[in-house]
Amino acid sequence: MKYEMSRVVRTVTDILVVPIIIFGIYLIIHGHLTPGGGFQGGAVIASSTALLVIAYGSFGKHKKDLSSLESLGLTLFILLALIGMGSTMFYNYISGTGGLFGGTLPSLGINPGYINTGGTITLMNLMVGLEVSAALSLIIWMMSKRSGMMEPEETISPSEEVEK
Amino acid sequence: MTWPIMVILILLSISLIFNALGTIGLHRFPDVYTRLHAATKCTTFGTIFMTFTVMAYSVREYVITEEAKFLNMAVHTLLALVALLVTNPTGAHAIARAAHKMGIKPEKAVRDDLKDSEVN
Amino acid sequence: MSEIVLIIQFLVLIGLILTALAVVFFKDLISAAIALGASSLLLSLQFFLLRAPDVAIAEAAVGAALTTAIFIFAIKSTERKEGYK
Amino acid sequence: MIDIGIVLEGIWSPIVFILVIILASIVAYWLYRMGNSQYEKTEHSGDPFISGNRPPGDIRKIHVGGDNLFWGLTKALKDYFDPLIEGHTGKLNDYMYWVVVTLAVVLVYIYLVV
Amino acid sequence: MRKSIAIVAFLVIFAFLAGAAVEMRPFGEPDQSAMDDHFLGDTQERHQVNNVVTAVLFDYRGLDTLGEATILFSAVSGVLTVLREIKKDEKEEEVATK
Amino acid sequence: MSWESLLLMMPYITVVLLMVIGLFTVLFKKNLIKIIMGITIMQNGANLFLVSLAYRSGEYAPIFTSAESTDMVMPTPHALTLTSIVIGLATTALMLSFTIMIKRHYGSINTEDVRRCKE
Amino acid sequence: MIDLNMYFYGAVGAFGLYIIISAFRVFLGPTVPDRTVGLDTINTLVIASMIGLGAAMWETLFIDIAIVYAILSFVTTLFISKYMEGMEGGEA
Amino acid sequence: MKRGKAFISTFLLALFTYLLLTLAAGQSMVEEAPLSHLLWSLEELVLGISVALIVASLTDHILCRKRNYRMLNPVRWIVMLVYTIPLFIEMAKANFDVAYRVITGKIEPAIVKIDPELKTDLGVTFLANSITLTPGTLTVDVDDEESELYIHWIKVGTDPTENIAGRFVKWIRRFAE
Amino acid sequence: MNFDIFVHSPAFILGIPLLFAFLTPLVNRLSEQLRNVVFGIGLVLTAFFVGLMSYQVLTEGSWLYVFGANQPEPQNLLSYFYFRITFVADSFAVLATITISITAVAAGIYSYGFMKDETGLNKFYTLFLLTLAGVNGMVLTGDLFNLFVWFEVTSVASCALVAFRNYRGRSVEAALKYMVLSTVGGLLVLFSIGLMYGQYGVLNYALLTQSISGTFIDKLALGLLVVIFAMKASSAPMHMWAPDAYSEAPGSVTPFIAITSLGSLFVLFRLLFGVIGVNVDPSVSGTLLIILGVLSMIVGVTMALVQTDLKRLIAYLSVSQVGYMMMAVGVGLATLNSADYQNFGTLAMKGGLFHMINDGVYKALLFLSAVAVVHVTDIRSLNKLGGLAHDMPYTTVFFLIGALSIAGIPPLSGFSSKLLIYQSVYLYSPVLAIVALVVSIITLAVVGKAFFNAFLGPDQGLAEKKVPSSMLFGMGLLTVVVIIFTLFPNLIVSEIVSPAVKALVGVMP
Repeated sequence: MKYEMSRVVRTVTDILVVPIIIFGIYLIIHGHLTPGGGFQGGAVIASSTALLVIAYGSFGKHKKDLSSLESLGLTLFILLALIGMGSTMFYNYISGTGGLFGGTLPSLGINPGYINTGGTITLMNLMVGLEVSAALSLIIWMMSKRSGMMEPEETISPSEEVEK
Repeated sequence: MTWPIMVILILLSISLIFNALGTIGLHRFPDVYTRLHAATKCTTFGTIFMTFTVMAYSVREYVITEEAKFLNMAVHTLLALVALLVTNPTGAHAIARAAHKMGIKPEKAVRDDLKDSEVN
Repeated sequence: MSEIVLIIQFLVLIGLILTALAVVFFKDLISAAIALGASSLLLSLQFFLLRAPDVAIAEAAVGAALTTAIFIFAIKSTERKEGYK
Repeated sequence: MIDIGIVLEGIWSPIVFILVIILASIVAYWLYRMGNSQYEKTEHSGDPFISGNRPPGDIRKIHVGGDNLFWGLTKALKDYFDPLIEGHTGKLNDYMYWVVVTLAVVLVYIYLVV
Repeated sequence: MRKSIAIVAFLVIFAFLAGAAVEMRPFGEPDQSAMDDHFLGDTQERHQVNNVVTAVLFDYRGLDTLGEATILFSAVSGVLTVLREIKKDEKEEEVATK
Repeated sequence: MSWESLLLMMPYITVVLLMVIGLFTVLFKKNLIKIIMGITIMQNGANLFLVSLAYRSGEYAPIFTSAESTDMVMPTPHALTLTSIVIGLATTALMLSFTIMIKRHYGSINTEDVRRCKE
Repeated sequence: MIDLNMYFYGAVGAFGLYIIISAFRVFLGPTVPDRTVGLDTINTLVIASMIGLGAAMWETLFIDIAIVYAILSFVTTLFISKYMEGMEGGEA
Repeated sequence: MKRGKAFISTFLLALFTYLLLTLAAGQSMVEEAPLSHLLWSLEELVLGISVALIVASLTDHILCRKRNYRMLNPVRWIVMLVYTIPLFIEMAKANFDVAYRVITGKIEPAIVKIDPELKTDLGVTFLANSITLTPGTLTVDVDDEESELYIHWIKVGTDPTENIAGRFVKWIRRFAE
Repeated sequence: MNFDIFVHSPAFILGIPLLFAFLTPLVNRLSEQLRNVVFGIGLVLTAFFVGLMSYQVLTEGSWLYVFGANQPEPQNLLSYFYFRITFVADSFAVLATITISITAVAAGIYSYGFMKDETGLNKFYTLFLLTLAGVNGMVLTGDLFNLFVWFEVTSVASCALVAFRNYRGRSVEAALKYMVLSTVGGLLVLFSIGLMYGQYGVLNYALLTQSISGTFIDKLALGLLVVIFAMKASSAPMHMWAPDAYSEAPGSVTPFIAITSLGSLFVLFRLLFGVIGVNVDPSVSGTLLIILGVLSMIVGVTMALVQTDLKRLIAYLSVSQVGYMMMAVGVGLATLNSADYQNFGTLAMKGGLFHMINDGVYKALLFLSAVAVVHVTDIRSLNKLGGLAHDMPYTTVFFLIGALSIAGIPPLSGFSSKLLIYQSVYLYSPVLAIVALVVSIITLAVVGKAFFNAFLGPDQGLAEKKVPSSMLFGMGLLTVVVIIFTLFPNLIVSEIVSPAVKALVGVMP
């Protein structure tokens, strides 16, 4: 069985991957202004991975990197939360301070949205996006490895016989 | 009724008609390939007209209100249109190829070059 | 104004129930997975109608792409037909 | 902090019990001393005593397995144990069945009583 | 027998859920919304953020999001654990049970 | 019951039906993947319930970019639903990977066969 | 005169009807590719409804969801077709 | 500098997408200027460029897998945009055709082979998708090495290569080859 | 900035295991030794913060930890503090977290020796810490949806732990059953949270307690919550997942899986006393608890009697022990609004909660020593085991202590709590006391059977290897705790259990 899909699908995949990733990143970093956020953007980025997996039937050897990325995102997330301990955990200590992501809205009510606001909310969006995209890619990677739809790696020992 | 509204309504009704045709064709055609003809062409065309409608609408609103969000809406609709144009025919092709690989024969087919090439 | 939104919701919800029933009664698991995909698609549309855009994006991403994908992987790695051999 | 007195609320006072144990062991040792002086050694005095008969084979190799203990009890209460064991089928649907049945019963109970 | 009991119990639960649907407050008209109104009014002022859902998700109920991410993390750990390779020669036979 | 009240009840009715359909699947279907699909349907029902609770008729999405004032639907259930969607995905993935391993060990994914742990 | 977004709501209502009609192809369709075609049609119709609703509600940002959906439904379609490519025999 | 061109093209695509997405979404750079809504704020530009850099460094091996940099030429983009007009006309025809067949049910399908003799992946992809969108034709399979396409034709006719693909091939040659 | 580490300890109890769990895969890329060290540090730090919180609660009184608030300790509780997620640091949470952390530390130390030969260990340690965090969050939280989240964390992580030995078909099967049940349960919990939220618009325990009035929907939510948490606490007749999961989990985490169900029991009590049960006529939910408890006791112990698998036997015993707690606390709940509460209800509550902390410890000891037997011999069947006392004297002593304690033999800690239960339950209904006594006697028979079959008899030379020292250390730690509980029951009851009863029954802070 061939593991790749047809030439048309592969070409369209190659073209679509970059815009999908950009779109996911757009959803993540505009999460505090528009619908979207870390989880949705991460899922969209992971779907680009799924697209590559399905079109080419193989996956690079980045499992450990993805796993580390996931842990890194979550570690930074919880550290961001723990730093707020000056007041309490999860206290938004950046918002309104004026620095990076600490901007203030010129007017309350309806506004077009300013990206340099939100404090820890924006940062946490980024961290969760990192974690979710890596995690969902790992799930896709691991499930596809066992399914027989992918190019077999050499390390997999297929032991399909049934115990009795 | 001013002419922009007329244009919007005409575009909208074209979209409705073609989507309806696609839906009917989905049930009237005998096999998967012909159904794909109906589903892909008609619904893609209808949805393209829906995006045109929304783009015309948002441009009109922008001209009236001068709010930036309507321009944003038009641009995003354009992006949705591009995404549709790229993905829909590719999806249809993938389905057709899979169906042929599964061994589903085209109904009432006169000739089948692909099948012959596989035999040889 | 609100009536027509309710009627659209009614149509979408009817479709949701029908697809959910189809998931249960299909013997072919891959068809059931397809029906499940259609179901979460309509659910996403319903979220959209209820003015929950964040949830709609999440449901679209999860229900449409990822859940269906992992179901298909699982069906491929196990067996396709429901029923006792 | 450490309360040595006997509390009548039902909390066991281990200090008292340790005293009782010491007392009991003294009594037991005393009884042992009384009996030990009249003990006579015979041929089979070190062997295990099972139903008065000589056990077959080498008695050192006899091993009483898990099925053998309380075999009589489970046999006698067959009508109780058999449905119970059969109830534990190991099927996922049955696990769900019990949850749902309990849920239904509890809901009806709450609805009727309150 | 068992199946009929299951169906009866199932129908009882159905009836209770349907009763809850009937008894529930009307759709679209919440009567108690103090918490949500507080969030809606407080978000822009406190966090300078437009999307209230994100503010609720990452600040007011940030712990929930931490838990959510934790669940995803543990699920991925679980998937990696369960689907990891089996060293067949060593570990295939089960520990003798019965 | 009038037509309009049925329209108004429809979201709750759908929620109940989805929950019950899922429960039915988990109770009576014997295929493990089918059972997991039933659980997914239940998740959909629960999510729909939460979002339906958030709706206030005729108001805006809880984002200040387009709303006119704070006449918005309630934001908390949206956050809760997002969380529960992620939880649903995670549990589904984990259960499916269990199923794959069970197929490998037992050669079947029917609950009649998957019962080595009993008594 | 009726407000313009009423027309959009009406169109979306019609799309809802089409979606239910197309869903019957998912239920009936004798082979798996037929069901997939039904799903594909529903996808496209839902994208159209989402775009229309975004315009009708004046919620600009709702169009994003349509884009996400357009991309992700493509992924789903590819997954199902990839599965079908490996299937033997087209029945049921 | 082996990755140079690939990096640049990925970077441009990423930046273009990002800017299109954030068009008129941020605050305007010049206050009170006409059409200032169309511009981007400084933050958005900086973010866009950095994001595009990151994405380009991560994924440049995907977009330019075949080391084909023809599309960097802006003239080809303009030709591609112009190409959408005949494509749109054909699509309109296609829909009336399908409408006719839906109503009458007159079909005589076949799968035919055509050979447009295109060389690049991009050209074949464009042709296949255009064929799928136009009257009575649907791409079923593509040969991996040659550019042979297998087309499901709803009303079979003579000279398939000319009848199906002839209208598009010369357009596609102009921008994709 | 006045940073008071005592006040922040509830957040640390949750945050430290999570942080170390997320760090473990990163550290694992550096070195495996370091990973083990990090795991140990995480466990010990968690226990340390539990100690800090306990000290503060028992000396200064309880407080609410509000996540994301301006100041750590709101002096005057404005109502909008309740809109955020709160953690309740009271004596009941102290009781729960102490039980959990004792078991966690012992099981963690035990794991070093037990899991040495397995692959994928970094995931194991990660999941261990995640389960710990989940259970801690579950018992500490004061918010309904947050409860659901930690509930799911606990189920997902512990199911993955059960399935850790994926080369055994049974392990995966048990994990799947456990997972399906907990997911369906979690969904029903989510549904009932939706019911509450739809009615009252709030999620905090304290705010809900004020507003719940006992409508039809409240009754439905009460039923759902009771049944699901009782199911997770492995109460009969929904206990069937428990023996599967307990017996198929990797041995060192078996007590930990048991602790998660004990955590569910803690949560069930908190919901019944603090949130919803008291508002819907407590005698009804009390009666429910008593019925479920009696069923669990009888079914658990009689099923244990016929088991031949050592781990399953102890698993069924733990089901029957859960019955004791449910019965005792049910008596307390049933008499809550009557004069009987002062007479014997509070005594029953004390017995039940004291039994919980006792049970958590000695059951862990019993499990760990049984697992040591299985580890050494690779045999679990009581038909084949025998004569191990010759080769494993320490394990024999540990098992004996645990067995006598679970059977309620007088000097040991199990007896002191059981005595409280008998005494108080007898006043409520003599039948219950008789049932409890009979079950206790059969428990003695069961552990006697296990001890006789496994350890006594002629030496058969089954022990292939030595018990590693870390495993002995883990068991020894638990034994020390059991002996402490044995020697100073009055101290434990007056210092930990009585405040817990007061915190549970009284109004929330």
